[in-house]
Formats: sequence, C-alpha cells, structure tokens
Amino acid sequence: MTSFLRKRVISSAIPLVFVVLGVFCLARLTGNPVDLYLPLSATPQQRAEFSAAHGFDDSIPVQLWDYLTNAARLDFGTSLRTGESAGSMVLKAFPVTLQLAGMTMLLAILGALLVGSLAAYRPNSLIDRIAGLLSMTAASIPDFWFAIVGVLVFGVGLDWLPTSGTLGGPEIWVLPIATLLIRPFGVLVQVVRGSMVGALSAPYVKVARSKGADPKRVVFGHALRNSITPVLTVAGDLTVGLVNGAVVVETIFGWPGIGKLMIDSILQRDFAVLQAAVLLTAVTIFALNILVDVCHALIDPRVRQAVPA
Amino acid sequence: MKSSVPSSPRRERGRAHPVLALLTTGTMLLTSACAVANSDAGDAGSADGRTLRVVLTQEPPTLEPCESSLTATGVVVRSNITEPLVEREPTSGKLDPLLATGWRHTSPRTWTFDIRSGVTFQNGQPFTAEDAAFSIDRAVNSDLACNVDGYVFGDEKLEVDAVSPTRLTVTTEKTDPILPLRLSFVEIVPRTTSTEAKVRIPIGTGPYAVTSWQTGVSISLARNANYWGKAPAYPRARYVWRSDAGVRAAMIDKGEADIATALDHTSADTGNTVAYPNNETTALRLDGREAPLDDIRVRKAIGMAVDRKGIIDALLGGLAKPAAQLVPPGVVGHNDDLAPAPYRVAAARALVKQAADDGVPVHRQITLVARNGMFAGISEVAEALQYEMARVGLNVRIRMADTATHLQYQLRPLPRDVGPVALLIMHGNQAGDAAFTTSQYLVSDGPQSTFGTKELDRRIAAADALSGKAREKAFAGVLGYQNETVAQYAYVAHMRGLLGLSPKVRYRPDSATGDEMRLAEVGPAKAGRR
Amino acid sequence: MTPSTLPAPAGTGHPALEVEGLCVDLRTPSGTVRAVNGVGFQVRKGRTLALLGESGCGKSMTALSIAGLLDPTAEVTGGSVKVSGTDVLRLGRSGRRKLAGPVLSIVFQDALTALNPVQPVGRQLAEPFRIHRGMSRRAAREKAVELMTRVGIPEPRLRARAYPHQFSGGMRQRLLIAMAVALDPDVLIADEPTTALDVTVQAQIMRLLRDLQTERDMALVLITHDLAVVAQRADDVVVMYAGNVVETGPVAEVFSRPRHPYTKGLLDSVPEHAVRGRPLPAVPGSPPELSAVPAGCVFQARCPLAQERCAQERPRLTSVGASRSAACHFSEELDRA
Amino acid sequence: MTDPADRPAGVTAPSRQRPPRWWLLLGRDRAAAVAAVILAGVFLVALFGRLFIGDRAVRQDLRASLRPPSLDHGFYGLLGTDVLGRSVLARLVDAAGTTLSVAVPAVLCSLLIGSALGLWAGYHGGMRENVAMRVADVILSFPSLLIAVVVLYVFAPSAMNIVLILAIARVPVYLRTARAESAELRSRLFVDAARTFGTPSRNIIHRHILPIALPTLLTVATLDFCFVMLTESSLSFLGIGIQPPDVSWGLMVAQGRQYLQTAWWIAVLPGVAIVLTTVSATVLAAWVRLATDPAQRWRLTLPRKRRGNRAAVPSEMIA
Repeated sequence: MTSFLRKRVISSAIPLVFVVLGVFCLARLTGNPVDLYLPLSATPQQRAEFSAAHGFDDSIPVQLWDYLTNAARLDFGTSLRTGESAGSMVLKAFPVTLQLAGMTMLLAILGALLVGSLAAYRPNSLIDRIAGLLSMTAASIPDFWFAIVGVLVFGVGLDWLPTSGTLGGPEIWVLPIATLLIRPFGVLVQVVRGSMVGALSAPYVKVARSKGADPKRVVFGHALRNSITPVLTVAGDLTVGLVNGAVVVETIFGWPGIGKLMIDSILQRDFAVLQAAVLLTAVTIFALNILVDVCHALIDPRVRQAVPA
Repeated sequence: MKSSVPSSPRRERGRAHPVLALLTTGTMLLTSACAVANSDAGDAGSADGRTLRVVLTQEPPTLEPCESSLTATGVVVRSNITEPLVEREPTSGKLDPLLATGWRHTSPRTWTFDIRSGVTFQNGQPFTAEDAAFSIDRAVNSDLACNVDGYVFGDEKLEVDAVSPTRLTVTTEKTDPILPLRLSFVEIVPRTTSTEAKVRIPIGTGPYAVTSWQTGVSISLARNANYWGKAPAYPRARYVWRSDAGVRAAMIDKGEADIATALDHTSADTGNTVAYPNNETTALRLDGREAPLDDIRVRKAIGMAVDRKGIIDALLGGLAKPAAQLVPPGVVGHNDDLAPAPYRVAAARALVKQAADDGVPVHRQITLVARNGMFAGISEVAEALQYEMARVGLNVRIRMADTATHLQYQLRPLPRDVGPVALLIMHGNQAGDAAFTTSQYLVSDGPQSTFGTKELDRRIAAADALSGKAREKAFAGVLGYQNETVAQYAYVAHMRGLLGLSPKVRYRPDSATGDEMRLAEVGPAKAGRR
Repeated sequence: MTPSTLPAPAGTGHPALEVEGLCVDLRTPSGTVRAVNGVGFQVRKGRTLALLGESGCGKSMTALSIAGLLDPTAEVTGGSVKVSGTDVLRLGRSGRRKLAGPVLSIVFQDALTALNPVQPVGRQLAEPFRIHRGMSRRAAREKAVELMTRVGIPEPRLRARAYPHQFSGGMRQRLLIAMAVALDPDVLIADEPTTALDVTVQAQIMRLLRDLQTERDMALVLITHDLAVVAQRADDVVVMYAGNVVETGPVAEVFSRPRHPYTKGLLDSVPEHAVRGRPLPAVPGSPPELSAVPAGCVFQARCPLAQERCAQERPRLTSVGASRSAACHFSEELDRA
Repeated sequence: MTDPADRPAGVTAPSRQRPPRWWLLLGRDRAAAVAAVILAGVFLVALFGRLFIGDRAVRQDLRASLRPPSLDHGFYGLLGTDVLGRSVLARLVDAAGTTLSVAVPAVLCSLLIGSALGLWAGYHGGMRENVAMRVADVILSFPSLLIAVVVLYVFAPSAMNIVLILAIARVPVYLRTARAESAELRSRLFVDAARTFGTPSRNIIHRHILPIALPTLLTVATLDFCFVMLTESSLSFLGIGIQPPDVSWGLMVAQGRQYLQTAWWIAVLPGVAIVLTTVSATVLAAWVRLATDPAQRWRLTLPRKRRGNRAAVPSEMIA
C-alpha cells in the first residue's frame, strides 16, 4: 500500500506544476489590476508606481519566476485588496469550505446508499419510481434557485431556519448543506441504484440467500460493498464539482469559504489570492483522488492485489 | 500490498470497515464544524435589542480611514469610527463643524481651522491640531496611495501646519475655494498611526470603536465611552454582509438584521424599506469618436429613444426620477431648467434616418457595456436600452462586464479597437459640487470622458474659478450647453436607494447613507429601551 | 393426483423432498413462456436423484424454484414443493429463510461468481452459523475452519482469511460445497457442480459430494447434463425436455431400457454406446424455443417415431413399470424395439 | 389449477422469434414513453419554434410588465410576461433553441474528444495512458466554474466560448470512463484474437471496443447534459452566461430569481423546463441502456403492478 501511495503521489505532482502555470497565465490574461485599486483620477505616474510596487511591470516570465521562487518558500504573496498574506487568507477560508463539502458529501453518500439500496431492492416498485423521479429532479435543480427558495420558505416563511450567515448554532448549516447536497445526492442515488441492481443479481447474492440471509444482510452484508466502487468514483468527481457549488452557496449565504474567496479575487483581480486558492484546491483535489484510490483498494481485495508491489 | 494473504488478522479488521472510518471522519467533521459555528455565538446574541445589526452588500476590504472614499470602507468607518474636521450636510450641502469648530479663508491660498478641544481618541490619547495635521499629511502627502487622495485632491500637495493645539493652517498650491469641503473627506487618526503601511483596524474619535473583526464573518463595534458628543443609543453594533439582495431583504423581514443596505424593490417587503435619493445618476456615455456615435443627431436620437418613465416604473420600482443632467438636485450647479429629453420614437427614428441619408453608418454595431451589480435590475435596464436603441434603427449588442472590465471602458486610456461604445455609467457626486462631475465626465480630456469641445472646456474652467451664486449659475450653464451642443450623455434616471429598516429601529437615510451610515443617528423605534 | 407424480416408494414417513406438478412461467421481452411444466419427483434421505437434460430444458429453473431463488422475471404458477413434509411454496419469506441452510441447501455451478469477491472466504463459510445458530464471530470462524478442513483445503486457518480470487477453481467449488453442507441440510441440490472444472478435479468434487452425502445422510438432487455422472452417482433419474419430464425411474433401469425416444437418443449419443466405424448418432435437430413449444408432444419435431397423433395430443407421464414412468405414446413400442 | 400437462406450454406467448420492435418495448414502459415524447417535443420546439414566434421573444412592452399567467392576453400571454413585458411563453420557446444549441454541442464535443482519447489511451496503456490520465487530472483540478469566469470575462461571454469551456471542462469525465472500459476490454479474448490477426489498433478500437463502451459513455453524456444546462445557469447567475438579448432557460432562471416573491412564473417555468428536459433525458437514457443490453433487457418485461399481490412464490424477488 505504501508503494502504491508513493507512486500515486509522484504521478500527481507533475500535473500540479501545470495547474500552477495555468492559473498564473490565466490570471495575467485578465489584465492589470491597477485601475481597480487606484482612484479613478490617479495619474499615470501613480499607476506606474503601483504597478512597479506589485511587480506588474515585469515581463510575464520574470513575474512567474518570482512567483515560483517565493511559492517554493511557501510565500504566496500579498493580497492587493486587504494587504494580508494570501497564504493566510486562503488557509483561513479553506476549513469552512472543507467542512461544508465534507459534511455534504458524507450526508449525500450515506443518504444515497440508503435510498439507492431501497430503490434497487425492488426494481420498478413504487419506492423505486419515487426515488428515481425525486433524485433526477434533485440533480437538475439550479442550486442558486434552490438556495433562494430555501431562504424564502424556511428562513422567512416558516421561520424554521436562519436565512444565512455563520453566526449561530448547528441550524445555520442546514440550508447551505441542503443546497450543496441536492445535486450530488440526486446523482448518487441513481448510481447506487444502478450498481446495486447489478450487485443484487450476482450469483453470490443468490448463494447468500440460499444460506438464509435476510434482506438486510443480503443488501448491506454482501451487495453493498460490491456495488460501492462506482459510487466512490462518482462521489469523488462530485466532490470536485462541489467547489463550483461552494461559489454559489457561499456567495448567497455569506460564508467566508474558499469559493467566495476565489470569485472575489477574480473580480478584484487579486492574483496572489487567486493563485494560492486554486493551488490549495488543486492539492486538495489530488489528495481526494488518492483517497478515492485508497478506498477502492480497501474495499476491493482484487484492486489491492493488482497494484504492483 | 505484496502478499496475497494478509499476515496479520488485525490488518483485516482495520480495513474491513471503510464505512466505519467514513462515519468517524464525518463525526469529527461535524463536531469541528459545530465548534467553528459556535465559536462566536456569544457575540451573536443579537436579538436582545442592544446590538444594532447592519447587513452590508460586501465585506469592507479594509477599514483604513484614508480609504474611506471607497464605499465599502466608508460606510463602516466614516462618522462611526473616525471623524473628519468638517462634515457636509447631505441635503442642503451646507458644511457643519465637527472636529473643527470653525474655519476661515485667511489668505488666498491658506485656510485656518479652529480645532475642538476636549476630544480624545478611542485609545485615550487626546486629540489636538497636531493629529489633524498628521492625518491630512498622511492621507494626502504620503506614499500610501490613499484612495481619498486621488478622489478629492488629485496630485495637489497641501502644506499643513499645527500652529497651536487648537489651530491648524492648510496652504494650497493655488486658490481653493472649496478646501473645507475637500477636507470633509479626510478622517482624523491619532499621530501614532503608521505612515508606512495602511492600518487594517483604525482608531478614531468616533462614537463607536472596533472591538473585533472576524474575517469573512462580521465586524463588531462597541460604544466609545469617552465620546465627546451625544452618546449613541445602541451600546453595540455589528456588521455582516450578504451579496444577494434577496437574502438581505429576508434578513430584515425575519428580524435577523435591523438595517440592510442596497435592497431592490422586487424582493423587499415594502413595510420594511425606506427609499432615499442617493445622488447617483445613470446615463449612457456615448463615445463620440466612433461612427455612428460621432454624429450628434444619432446621439440625440438615443436620448429621445429612451423610455425613462417606462424604465423607472417597470424596472426600478418607480423609485427613480427621469434625469436631464449628470447631477441631481441639491448639487451645486444643478440646472433646474433642464427637462428630460422627450420620449419620441418616431422623431428619433427620423433623426437616425437623416443621419443615415447623410452617409453615417448607422448599422455599425454599437456595444452597450454595463456592469453587473451596478444597481438592482441593471441587466433588465440594459436590455430595455438595447431594445429601444434598436427600435430607432441602430444595431446594438449588450456586453455585461465585471467591475474591472467596466473600468477599462470607463477610464482613460480608453480601450482601442472596440468600435462604438455606449457605456452605461452610474455617477454619484458625493461632494455636492458640479466641479467634481465636470472635471471627470465633461472636460474633453477628463479621465472618464470620451470627447468634448474646446468651448465646453473653457466654460468649465471659468465656472470652477467662481464661487457662490455665480458658480451655481455657471455650472448650470455648462450642463445645459453640454446637452445642447455636445450630447455625450443620454441620461436615464436620478436613482434612489432602498434601505431595509426593521420596524424596531428608527433611522432617516439621506443621500450620503450609501457612503456614510451614521449609526449614532439610529435609535429604537419606541421610546424606552428594552 | 396429477399423473406426473411418481408412486411413492415403499417406506415410512415423508420423502425428504417431494415436488408435485411444479409450473414456472418466465417473462421474456416477447411475452410470457412456460419454462417448467408440471414437473414432479421425490427424493429420500441418503438417496441421489439426477435431473438430466440439455441446457435450457428447465432443470436449473426447477432447482431455483425449489430453493426459492428465482429471478423476478420467473414465477411459480402451480404445484407444490414439500421439504420434509412442509410445503415451502406456502411458507412466508421468513419461514422460508429458516429452512434455507439447515434443511435445504444448494450448490451453484460457477464457484468464482458464486463466492462474494470482497469477503474473505472464512467469513462467507461462517455465515450460515452466524445466521442460523447465532454463533459468535469467533465460534463461527472455528466452524468455518473445521469445514474447510473437511472439504480438503490445505492450511485452512491461514486460507480462511484469503479472498475467492486467490483460490483455484476446484478449491472454490470445495468451498461452495462446504458452505452448502455447513448446517447438515436434509436436502442438497447441486446445480451442475462440476461443469467448469477439469476432468480430474470433477472426479474429486463428485467424490467429495458423495462422501458428504453418506456422512450426513442427505437427499441429493444432482442437476447435470452429463450422462456418465448420472450413471455413476445417481440412484434415480428424471429426464427433462423443454420444461417437461419425459421419463423417470431408477438409473440402472432407465439407462438400460429407455422408454422415451429422447432418453434413448441421449444414450445413443454417448461414445461408449457407439459402434466403431459408424458415425456417432446424435439426436437430430435442437430443442424448441420455449416460446414455440408445439401443441402436441414436445419432442415430436426430433422424434424418429413421431406420428400424426403426436402432433395433436400431448402424451401424459404414465407408469411403465415399477417406479418408472415415461411420457410417450409409443413407450411400449420403444421397449419392444 | 387445471392439469398443467394438458396445457401446451408457451401458448400464452406471441409466437415471434425475433426481438420485439423498440417502439413496442417503449410503449410498454410508460415512463420512458412519456420521456421520449417530452424530449421530442423539446427538440421540435428548439428547432422550429422560432419560426412561429417571430420577434415575440424580444418584443418589449414596459407597460405590460409582470403580467401573471392568464387567458386574457391571447396565446402569448398564457404564461404571463416578464419584467420587460415580453411573453414568457415566447421566451421559453426562444430559449429552448439557445439552451440546446449550447448544451448539445458542448456535450457532443466533450463526448467525442474525451471518448476518443480515453479509448486510445486505455487500449495502448503505458506511457500514453499515463499522459492522458494526467491531462485529465490537470483539467479536473481547475475549478471549472472559476475558469469559466476568468475566461468569459477576458474573452467576452459569447455562446461559442461557453460551449468551448464547458466542453473542455467535461472532457476528463469521458476520458476516464472510456479509458477504464478500454483498459478492461483490451485483455479480453476477442480483442486478443483480433490483434493476432494483425488488425490495426484503430480498427480494433472502432469495431470491438467502442460498441461495448458506448452505452456507458452515452449514459454519462445524458447526465452531463443536465450538468451543462445547470452550469450555464450558474454562469448566468454570476452574470456571464448567455448575454441578452439572447435568452436561455438558465438565464431566465437567473434573472427571474429576484422576482421569486412577486412573479414566480418568470423563474419557475424555465426551471421546470430544465428539470423536465433533463429528467426525460435521464429516463430515456436508462431505458435505452436497458433495451440495448441483451443481458438487462428482461427488466423491461416486468409488469408494472406486480408488487403487493403475492405471487405463488413469495420470494424476496431480488433482481
């Protein structure tokens, strides 16, 4: 397992370099941020001074070199907007999104396993049809729309939940997580159902039933673990997609997470913060991919064996 | 995993329960999450009626006082945390004494200010003329590149001198009749403030002091016990921010916030809102250097094609007033005689046709550039303008831009090779004097102007040297002249802001509220504190 | 009494397994077809019954419906299945589950897919004890190791932690058998237990099955298409064709004097019956599609004896001697030939 | 029960030997049939709707702003008007065209590029496989919405750019799926056989691997269809989606969100259109997958109202 991990990590490092390069170049394409940070009436001289102070007057390769050498020392530059260190801003925002995404995926996976298994247990039954319709609808509702309706209905109309914000008890998590949850949940229910139907028609399930195993044992003891592999893969991809959802959710609910930080830093041309945020996200996504692979290996002994020593 | 048969039974047990591992991780996440969420629950205890809760559109990037001409910063800092020497009465435009008790023009280039005594900063330090001199120097003459510097002073350098603890003289490079007005933008900080770097959390003389700033979450203020003026009604205040207007409105309706800025009429409950003129004016800036916009008939036709009343009633909730000039009533130089261009589609079409007959390429595509989030309903207004311009025979496409892109279109150097541009601008004259508008938007080489005429430049320069009634009249003339012979702008409306106000609080917004919200003026709706 | 029922052999008490008039319908995209039509037989403890037929003749379907493991597309539409006297078709789901294992057990043909690929085999072997005996994990594991020893897995304690893909085909089949006999069932159904294996391994597995059967006094239902296996291992045989029983009886008698042309054809096709120098006789043609079974005798299209009567009237399974029956209008003629 | 032996087996079945026609199968699955009808309707409207509505979708009338759905204002007033007084019905029709002209090319592009690369990489393995997978990793680790924001702000948000970005962002999904299928199939016997006969690898991929991988890829594509429409909507929420006066369902939902309390129909109706289309596509895709897979096909034969009534075998029918 360790050699498996080592190989996986090394092969991931190269793409990371490309991500850094890509973000750097894309950011420069969006133009010089001088106009945003100087008064409308700033003189050409002031503009030049500002550019020089932040290194925007250097050629792109020079800027890139500076960035890389500094990044190697874990110095990701200073935010133009707040004057804080970009690294610390990103690290402050990151846990918020991580918790949001972690909770969301946890609930989505557990919920989908439950609902998907129920649906798969009796294909074409009423439960199956209802679960299918609901999950498909859930997967196709625009998240910002869901969020706003949620605020109006549960926040204002029924007065059950706070409208937004991070101040308060556990109830503040409900709407943001629900908003992030709907799509992954909808997709996962369908994936679970599909692979569970496949697993339940496998001969070893017949064998288990011939041993007198009850439905619970059949589904959770035998079929579940066999059907979870595709679920994990899709869940991994959906988690990556949560970054997109986080942009919307954090914007609407006023959560100080990395999604909001990224969109703000794009709009404010705050390159240092944008680069640090994307880099951290990319590293996280790589870690996630490795985690998914490790889970595959944990769940399926055949995968474990296939990994060369 | 080398061997096919695991060698120790323990390992199997360890890996046999990925679900269990998942659950454990989840529980850990959950608990840590709750910990984060609860970390400032004590501070959040908000519905007690003793904390004034304000919801803004965005988090201030900084609270540095010399950046307070940035709306997001100023709305928190100005007159709450720090104060200027002089303040402008928003409705009348009259200047009121604040940290200065009086001022006079002592020589053509020098103004003398009497400094209030008995004022202390929130850190206990006494306030003297030296602090005032330091603050002006820091904001205007330092290398901090303060926003307020560029905004009100250009590259002008000031000579500041604290003659005595209660007397301050300011000397300008050339005669400046409105220096006290300009100085009303400089917030006073203690002389111990850094001149090397901008401060994140300032100290001032205002009625409230910052107690904590949780990045991304909230800014908390507490009443300044040593405040020299009347103590504010609320002992504490807290700012939070939500970018979606619907959510801000919901917070007011729900009672989660007492004041919400910049609501939009569609999502707000009318019972909980107050409309107020915010001194902003929307208009299309027509780039007169590019055909077909280089023809004044086309520019005037656009003015006539705009259905101001329709736009205001349907899209702006009836909150705005049709505009005929870039400055609203109340600003020095406003021309009361100008009437909005009549909405006459046929006449406009005829004008365009006339121009087309004279060889003007009226079918060249005009780009209508507007900025997302400039005001509520911006994209609908842009669509309406596009439709109305297309209806009189022009070829228009819309480009919605973000702030940075919009600025590239707005500021000199103007972008090249983008064809004719009709830029939807929103101009707010915070200072109350038309000079701030004309120097930016009308002078032929103004930073935000695409073209002009020599005659217009001459008239503006002449008006700027005057003061009093003559100044008002001269600027009014300038505005009228621009409409008649230059027509760089097709005006849309003088806007009004919508402030969300919970029934529990009493506050009267004025035109400055968007830039400067004086929390000290907010009180509980009924007499007697809960 | 349906004619398909065999006369009960002399003896006391119920047979271990008694099937009567079993009918199974199968839904296909082109409509419902009858896959098993009125099948009946019985087995006593210690005896072996072979269900013989070509693939698709309904023998596996019969086995699955006895065990209650049919796919949802298939449905039992008639008949009864009595295991030790109880009609399992009338039982509820949990009642059925109680029997599965301790009373009735089944061995599947493809051991690779029949074992759960992600569970150590020890745990799968221990499962019957956990389910029916409520044993602790540790005790059940001990039992599993015992079973593995019994079926001849070397180093059972170590191998109990291995996964199915780490075993050879023969070993996997042993594991599957071990799992089936774990709780000493009264009836063991073995559905082509040796099909996927090498010839040498086949013999070992068959020997193991026989030993276990004797040891535990089980009734064994052996489902196969292999005449040799039937001849060597079974006491009685039921020959099936297109969902119907065409001939039944003790193996020795049936094989020496077949009373149905299909049985005869099958026996003739075995090389040892062939005459050197002559082409190997085979049953000409192929069995009918289940959706196109003719109205009269199911075998008419391939039958050398077919006459007009065969197209009109389906022959009943009728007694043709002590404990033997056949479904042919001309079984007497066949015997005389 | 009458004597079963007397009843000739199989008389209940139609005596057709070849598989039933697909539309008969479709007709038997009511949900799939409804889905097919809806999808066909959406595509017809998208293709030809604009011919009928003329300029109704852009014709503004500020005096007819926010009329609720009613029968009083003619056919085009049926679904009410938006804030600019345009017919919501006409805009839905117009938007159907734009939405599909963004979603369909985006999905097709990513499907084609991703599948081709993935099959190729999976079939050859080794270095080529490694490089392809790392490219996928790189693309996947850019938060796609943010890249879209950057690119669309820099290079003007045209429909073409939106299609490009969405297509590139989704390539890795197909690449990975196709690679996995192809890597698994390359070791199968029939592929080996083809290889030993000297069949060029391009032909093997085309003839032997693609047909097997295709159903999975198509299923992924249907799910993606939904994703693309939603992302386009999210872009509109951020103000950089389809630019007015063009209109897409996503843009309508995004613009209508502020009128949720006062004029629900502006945001809800296009939302329903999105949901209906994607749900129909998913249902139909699931059905097609079943219908084209011989091993799964029997599932379509399950009678609908079966649960509840106890069959003779009360088995826990596990499929």
